[in-house]
Amino acid sequence: MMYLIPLFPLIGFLLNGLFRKSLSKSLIGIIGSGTILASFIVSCILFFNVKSGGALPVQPLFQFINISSFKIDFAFQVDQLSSLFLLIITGIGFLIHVYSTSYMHDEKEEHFARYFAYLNLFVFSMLLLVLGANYVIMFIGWEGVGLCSYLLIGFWFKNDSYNYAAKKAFIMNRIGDLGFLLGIFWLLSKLGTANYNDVFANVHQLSSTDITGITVLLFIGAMGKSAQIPLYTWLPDAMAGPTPVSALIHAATMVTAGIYMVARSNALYSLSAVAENLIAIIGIATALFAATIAIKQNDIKKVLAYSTVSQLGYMFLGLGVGAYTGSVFHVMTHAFFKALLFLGAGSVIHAIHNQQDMRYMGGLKKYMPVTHITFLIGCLAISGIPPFSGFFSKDEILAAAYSVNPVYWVLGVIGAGMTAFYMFRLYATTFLGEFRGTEEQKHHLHESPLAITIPLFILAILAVIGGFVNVPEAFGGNASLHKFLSPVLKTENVQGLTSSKDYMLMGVSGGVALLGIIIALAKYIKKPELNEATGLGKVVANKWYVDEIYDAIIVNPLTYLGVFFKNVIEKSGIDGFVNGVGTFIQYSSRRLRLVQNGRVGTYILMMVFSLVVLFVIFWNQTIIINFFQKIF
Amino acid sequence: MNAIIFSAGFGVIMMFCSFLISNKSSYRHIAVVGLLLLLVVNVMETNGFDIFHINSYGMLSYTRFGLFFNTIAIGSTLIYVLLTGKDIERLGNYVAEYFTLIFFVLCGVCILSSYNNLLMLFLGIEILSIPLYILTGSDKRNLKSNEASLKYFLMGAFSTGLMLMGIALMYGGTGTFSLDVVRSQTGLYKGVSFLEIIGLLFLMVSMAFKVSAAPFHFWTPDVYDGAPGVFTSFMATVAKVAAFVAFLKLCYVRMTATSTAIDWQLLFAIIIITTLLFGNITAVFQQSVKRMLAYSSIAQAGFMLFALFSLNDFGSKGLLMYSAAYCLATIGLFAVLVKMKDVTFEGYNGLAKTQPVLAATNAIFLLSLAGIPLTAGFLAKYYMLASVIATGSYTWLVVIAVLFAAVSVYYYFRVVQAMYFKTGDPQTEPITGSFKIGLIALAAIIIIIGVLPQTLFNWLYF
Amino acid sequence: MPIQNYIILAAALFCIGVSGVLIRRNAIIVFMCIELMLNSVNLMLVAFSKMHYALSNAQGKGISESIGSDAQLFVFFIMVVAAAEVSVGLAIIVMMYRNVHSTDINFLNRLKN
Amino acid sequence: MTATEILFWFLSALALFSALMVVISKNPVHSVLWLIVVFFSISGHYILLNAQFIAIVNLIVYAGAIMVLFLFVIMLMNLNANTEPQRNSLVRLAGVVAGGLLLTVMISALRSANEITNSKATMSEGDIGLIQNLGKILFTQYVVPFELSSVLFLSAMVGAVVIGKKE
Amino acid sequence: MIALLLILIPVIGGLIALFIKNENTVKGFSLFISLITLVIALFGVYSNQTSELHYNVSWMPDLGSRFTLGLDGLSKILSLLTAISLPVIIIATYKNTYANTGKFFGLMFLCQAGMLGVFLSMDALLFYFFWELALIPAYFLCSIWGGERRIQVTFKFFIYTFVGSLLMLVSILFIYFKTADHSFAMQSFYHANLTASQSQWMFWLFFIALAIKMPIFPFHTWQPDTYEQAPTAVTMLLSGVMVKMGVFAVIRWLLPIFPNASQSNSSIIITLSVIGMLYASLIAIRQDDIKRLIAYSSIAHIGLMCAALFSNQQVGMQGVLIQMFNHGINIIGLWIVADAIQKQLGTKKFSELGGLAQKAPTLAILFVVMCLANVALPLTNAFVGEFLMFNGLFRYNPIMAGIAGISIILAAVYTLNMIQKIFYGNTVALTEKAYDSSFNINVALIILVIVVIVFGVYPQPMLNLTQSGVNTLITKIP
Repeated sequence: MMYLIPLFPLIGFLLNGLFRKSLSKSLIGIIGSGTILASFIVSCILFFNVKSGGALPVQPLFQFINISSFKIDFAFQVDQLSSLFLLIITGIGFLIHVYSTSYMHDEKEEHFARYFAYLNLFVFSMLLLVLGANYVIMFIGWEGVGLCSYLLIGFWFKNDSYNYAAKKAFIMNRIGDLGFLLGIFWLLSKLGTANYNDVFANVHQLSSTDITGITVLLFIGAMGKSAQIPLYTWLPDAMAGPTPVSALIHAATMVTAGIYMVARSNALYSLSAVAENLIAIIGIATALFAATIAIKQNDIKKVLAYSTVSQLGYMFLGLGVGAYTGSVFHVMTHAFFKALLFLGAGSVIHAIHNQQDMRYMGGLKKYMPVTHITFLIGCLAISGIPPFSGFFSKDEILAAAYSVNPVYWVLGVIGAGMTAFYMFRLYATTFLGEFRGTEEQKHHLHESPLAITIPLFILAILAVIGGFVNVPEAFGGNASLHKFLSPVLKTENVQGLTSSKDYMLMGVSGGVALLGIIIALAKYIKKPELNEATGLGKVVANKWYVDEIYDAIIVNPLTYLGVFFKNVIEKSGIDGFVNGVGTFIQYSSRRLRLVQNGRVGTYILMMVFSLVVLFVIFWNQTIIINFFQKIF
Repeated sequence: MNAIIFSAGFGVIMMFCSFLISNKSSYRHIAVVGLLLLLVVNVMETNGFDIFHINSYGMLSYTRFGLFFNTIAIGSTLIYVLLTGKDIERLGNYVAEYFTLIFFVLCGVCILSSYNNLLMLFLGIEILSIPLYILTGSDKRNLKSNEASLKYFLMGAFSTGLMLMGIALMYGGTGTFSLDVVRSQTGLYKGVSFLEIIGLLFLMVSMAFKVSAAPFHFWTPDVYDGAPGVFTSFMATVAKVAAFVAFLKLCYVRMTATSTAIDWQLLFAIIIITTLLFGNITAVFQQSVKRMLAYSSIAQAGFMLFALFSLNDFGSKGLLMYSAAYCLATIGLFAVLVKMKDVTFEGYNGLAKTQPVLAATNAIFLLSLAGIPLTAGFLAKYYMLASVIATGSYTWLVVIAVLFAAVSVYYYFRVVQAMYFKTGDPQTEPITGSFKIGLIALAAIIIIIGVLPQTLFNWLYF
Repeated sequence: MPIQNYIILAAALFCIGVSGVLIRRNAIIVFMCIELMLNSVNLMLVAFSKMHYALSNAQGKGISESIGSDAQLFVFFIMVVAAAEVSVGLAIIVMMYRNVHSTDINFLNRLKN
Repeated sequence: MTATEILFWFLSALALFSALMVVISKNPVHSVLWLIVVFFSISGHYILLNAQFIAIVNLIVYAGAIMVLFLFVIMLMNLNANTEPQRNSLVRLAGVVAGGLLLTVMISALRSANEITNSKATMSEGDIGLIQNLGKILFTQYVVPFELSSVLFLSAMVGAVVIGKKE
Repeated sequence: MIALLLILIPVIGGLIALFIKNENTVKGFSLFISLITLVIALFGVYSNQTSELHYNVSWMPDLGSRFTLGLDGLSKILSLLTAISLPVIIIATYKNTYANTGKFFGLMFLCQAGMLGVFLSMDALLFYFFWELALIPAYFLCSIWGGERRIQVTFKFFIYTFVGSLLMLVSILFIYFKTADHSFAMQSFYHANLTASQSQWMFWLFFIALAIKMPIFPFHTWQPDTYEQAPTAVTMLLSGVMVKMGVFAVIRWLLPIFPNASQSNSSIIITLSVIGMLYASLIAIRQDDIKRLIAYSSIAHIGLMCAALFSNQQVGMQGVLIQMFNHGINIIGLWIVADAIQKQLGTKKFSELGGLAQKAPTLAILFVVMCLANVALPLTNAFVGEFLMFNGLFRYNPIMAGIAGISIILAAVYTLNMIQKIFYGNTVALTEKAYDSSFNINVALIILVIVVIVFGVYPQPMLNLTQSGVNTLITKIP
């Protein structure tokens, strides 16, 4: 049954891809969404199976690579962790598909079908990633989502800057993938297997260097995929794609892959303090860094994008401090509210005809009530306001961080405040105040159709209630997610906090978030930030010039190196040498033939001299041969 | 003995033909018949039928090797006459005399392949050379031909002087001209004779001159270039390989056992390298195909010298192989060359379009000379390289040789390029169908030898 | 007479001949110098023939007819060949003289490089 | 010093001197004449070595026939000292140096040939050089080369005709 | 018998084709012959009977050489590649016209026969013969039907490879004299009796020939020029199959004959290969010419194969074996598109192209799939090979593998650059009137895409095919 889950999207991909010219739009939409729905249903069944009976046995499909030194099956595995992810992926994915049928309706049929084919492929890859029973299958999905993101970001391929963004995404991902790949090689060379079960059962065979090496390399993969410092820059640029795609990338698929992988490998990570610290530091650094950038962005999607980066930083912080469940929990809640936010943003963008700059929005509250409400819920959820879902998941991470190192917690709380601030800056600029767009846009402003609003509704509900699945026991909940995941996330860092301390921490973070909201609302309802930022603000608005720095220290040197190789080394050096041999022979031919000067006297003279020389050589040949033997 | 007497006799017959028969082309036919007869009697002798039973008192000795070489030489001459006979007729009024001289050269060739006495070596070389001096100068009005003939003659006579000095010194050391007389025979001449070694050095130089090994090769390009193309073809092939065979015998008998302390290989290595260097490098820049072929013949000589260097079974077999491959290919190339009105590389431009058969066969000849597999030339080179490697030392020499072989590809393929890849309007003499058939047959022989060398060697060792 | 005297004499004559070939430009003189070389070889051969004759005598093996005389016959053949060569050589020189009215070996210099 | 020795040294000196004169003489006719002197002195050596047949043949063939032919050709072409082209001095020097080097090398190599250090060429004894003895060997053992040299002459004859005849 | 037929049919077909004048007849005939060859190759792949797969007759007893052909796992996969590639090439270039079509296809077949011979021969001298034999038709093909600078460029290619193969000949000869039974047979060669220093020297002589053919970093300069100038059908054959000859020869001959020398020199060679990978990738990034870009990308890929071979790991070898096949398929696909573009629009410069995806969507999609295979994306065939090869390299030296891995990233850079500049963006003047690829090109590409996907998803058959070969090889190597 497991194989059905990825099979449906694959069928959808093939149908939509192969018959893209002959299918009607509605049929395309039905195929696209229906296959995901089918997957979702199967996922639900499996989820309940798992919930009731524990992890399902590994189901091998066929031998993928079977050679004498190792054996890799194309095998699927559904356990607590993956079944949860399956639900998120297929569930949210389905909503996004439905949403897309309306959002992308303006496209030509051919492109419409192509879009859905890509989306299905995306989901398929992500499902492979999650379902795989070993790291290689995970890697296949891993690269697959990279590819799909490339295809979808560059969906409007006429626009070259979109293409650049797509390329950037793919390449950045590839950098991480290299690390991932090397990690797999390390595993394979030490253990001879990449199956999760075998690997986790045999961790004790690995030396600590091995574990550190493997985990760090795998984490590099996660950095790329989940957009952590220093490989995060592709994610904001990925906004070039259609908005539902952004939602898909940011919420359900792709970026959560890194979290999934680390959580999946918790048995390894928990054995390496180095790796854990690295993850925590990178995570919190990313969370803060991205948050600062988000504050000064004017593009609605960019703000959301940086918020994703920031949230992902939180998740990694959680992983780094051993709160695996917390991170997975945050993945889930984040999937709800980030999908909601993106789809909401998409609704807005859709309404004002592809205008993404929020300086030209404002006052949309009255034109788009549903969007407004759901968006607000999303903002509250992400800001960590109780009792919205974000609050519980974020606090679980922060609590764990506190127990490991209070500095993490302090930084995390600051980040939470900033999150609240920029989200409400966004909210205020977009929905409150007066509309600042053109008259024509204003004329066309309207609430989006049902295919858009229904998913928003569903997601809003989820964003509100999603947090309750794992209410900590301190709050009287039963931490059911914890219990559910405990067979998989065995090595979790058990919190040693008293409940009173827990309350205190929650209170502080909630308070800080609230503070951020208030400041933002106070600042931006009346006079939204319309001018270009200056000073430090400009630096932040330009993303700390990180892209420029990358260009300067990595991209440009490499390009120049390429030019240098191409024009200097290749032409004058290697080819020059090869041709030089030819030229030299030609030259020596021109010179040597002058010896043949046509005079008998010279010829005979040379003969006589050579005769004499041969005589001399002949009598002294022992000396000559010895001489040469000494040289060589 | 059959071949020597028949070739001399046919020379005389051709001489008489010159004033008994006035039809020019009948000379050619008589010559062909003569050569066929010569071939037959030689093969008969190879099989043990000696018609004359002349006691040569040890002056000549018949070995399978020598007789087989005779077959190659006579066969090559036959092919040569068949392909280029018509062009000889174009040359002047002395057609019968030219054939006479060619037969006399063959007589010299047969002597050289079976000599067993230094006197016969000397006579053989002279019988070989003197007709060639004349053939070189046969285009009397042409100053190039005059010049070539004078140069060839003067230098040839000079080298004869050197050779005689060598023979005299060898005689001084051993007291005999016979190659076979064992050194320890008289008791007095045990071990190495210094005089003989010096004599051998002189002899080596003069033989190196005859086979155009550097640095005694200087006559070759000028003479081959200046001589009428039809005769260049003959002297660059049959005459030259005959000198090689003679040289090989000399080395085998006299240079193998001169001393343990004295090693001829170093000298040969030096000569080989200089020969390859001069031949290949100088050929690169030539503008005339004819002159390029002259230099290439020097380069090929460099490879043939390997047989003399290594003096083993591979070497002697290889020399036969090489003679066959080299003669056939060069004769074919010259047969086409003398049909060309312009013998520079430009003159060959676009030949593949106007004369596809000529171009294709020419390409095969060139491939063979360059030593590309599945042609006779590859096996020839193969044997030569193998002979050196089999000696176990001087492997570096082989490496140098193959690098030069790659250079040789450069100038051989310039002709291919001109014929196939460039456009032009090549002017040729009228080409007959039989000429084309002859060329195709020649190319086929080269390929058959290359693919199934066993045909050649089964013949040799049946 | 010690054989060395003859060897040195012959070698000296030979080398004078070689020098002459190198020094002179007149084809006929060059050719004459070559004849000089051949003659020095003849002298050497005759001297060697007498030397070997004496040596085999001294060994007391009885006088074989051919010991020594083969060298003298060789000299005879050298003369024969030289005569033939002279006829051809002079014919070539005359032919060239007819064409260019010179016997300078450097006069014709079209074939080079 | 016996008469033979005196004769030997005299003839050697004469031969060397006239050989040098052949090379040095400006006038080709003088060269020819000096060459004849060389041949005569060499013939003298032959007589000293009791090789009468060779001595006579040398006089008849070389001094008599060949040199006359040379003289004839030179006369025919009307060559004299003035028409003799001169090489430049560098080439001459090179020629002399080459000849000298060759001589040095040869002699130094031959001097070390110990197998002949005590050998002598007998001057008057032994009759191997008589026509009778040589003839016997020539027509028995050397009959094959003798016959084959006819081919040489034939080709020389044909050659002379081909080249010399005016068309 | 199958082995003999595999060579014989292209030879005979080629000789016949040489003399057919009518263009359409030639094309049909060629397609027919190439398909027959393919069928025979498939038979060979699925057959297990030694008597069918081997062919052994006396050839040059005097030289110690026999005409020995054999199909084992190693040669099966490569003869399959050779047999597949020709029909695909013929289909893809079916509409191209050549002067003297008959000669063109005849030479193509002779070239194919030569390559098949290289893969099948189990006798060193025979191997050398075929090695050269494959070169000569290629030389003529490139020089007669190539681009503007064809004569010089092809000549350089020819001489360059010829030098290498002559050095190899010296090495082969030397080993021949060191074999116990003075024979050129493969098994005798494997047990040749060489001293350490001898095998060191002979190893390098042998290796240089293969390095030029593959080509490995400093010996590669013939390649981009030749690929650029050769007619595309020939380029496909050259890059798809002929460069595999070098890799193949390393596996078949070099490693088993010189196990110790190859191990002691592996660090040098691997370093060179890795340098070459990065070097070629960086140059590829800066190319403005489709053909040159593909050429440099090929250098990078071959460099990886060479590095994996010398890492002496079973995994790596296995990877190389299947990657030889896969790389052949992929690069032929890329050339087909490059050719289609050049034929249609008359340029191969990126700077003059753009937005072609709007005009030629089918071509774009197929090309993108081929490109993805080129960057070794999972579930394309190249992934499995590269995965195994990098794995082998990693076992040899993790740091080297890491450095070499950078080329994966660079490969993505230049490949995506290429896609973007050709197909994406807005149309330019040149591409305004472009139209989609013709039927035959689509057919050829779809065949390749199917192979790419099938072997990408289910590579196990290929692994099974080659496993035995690798196992026997591994036992040879200490």
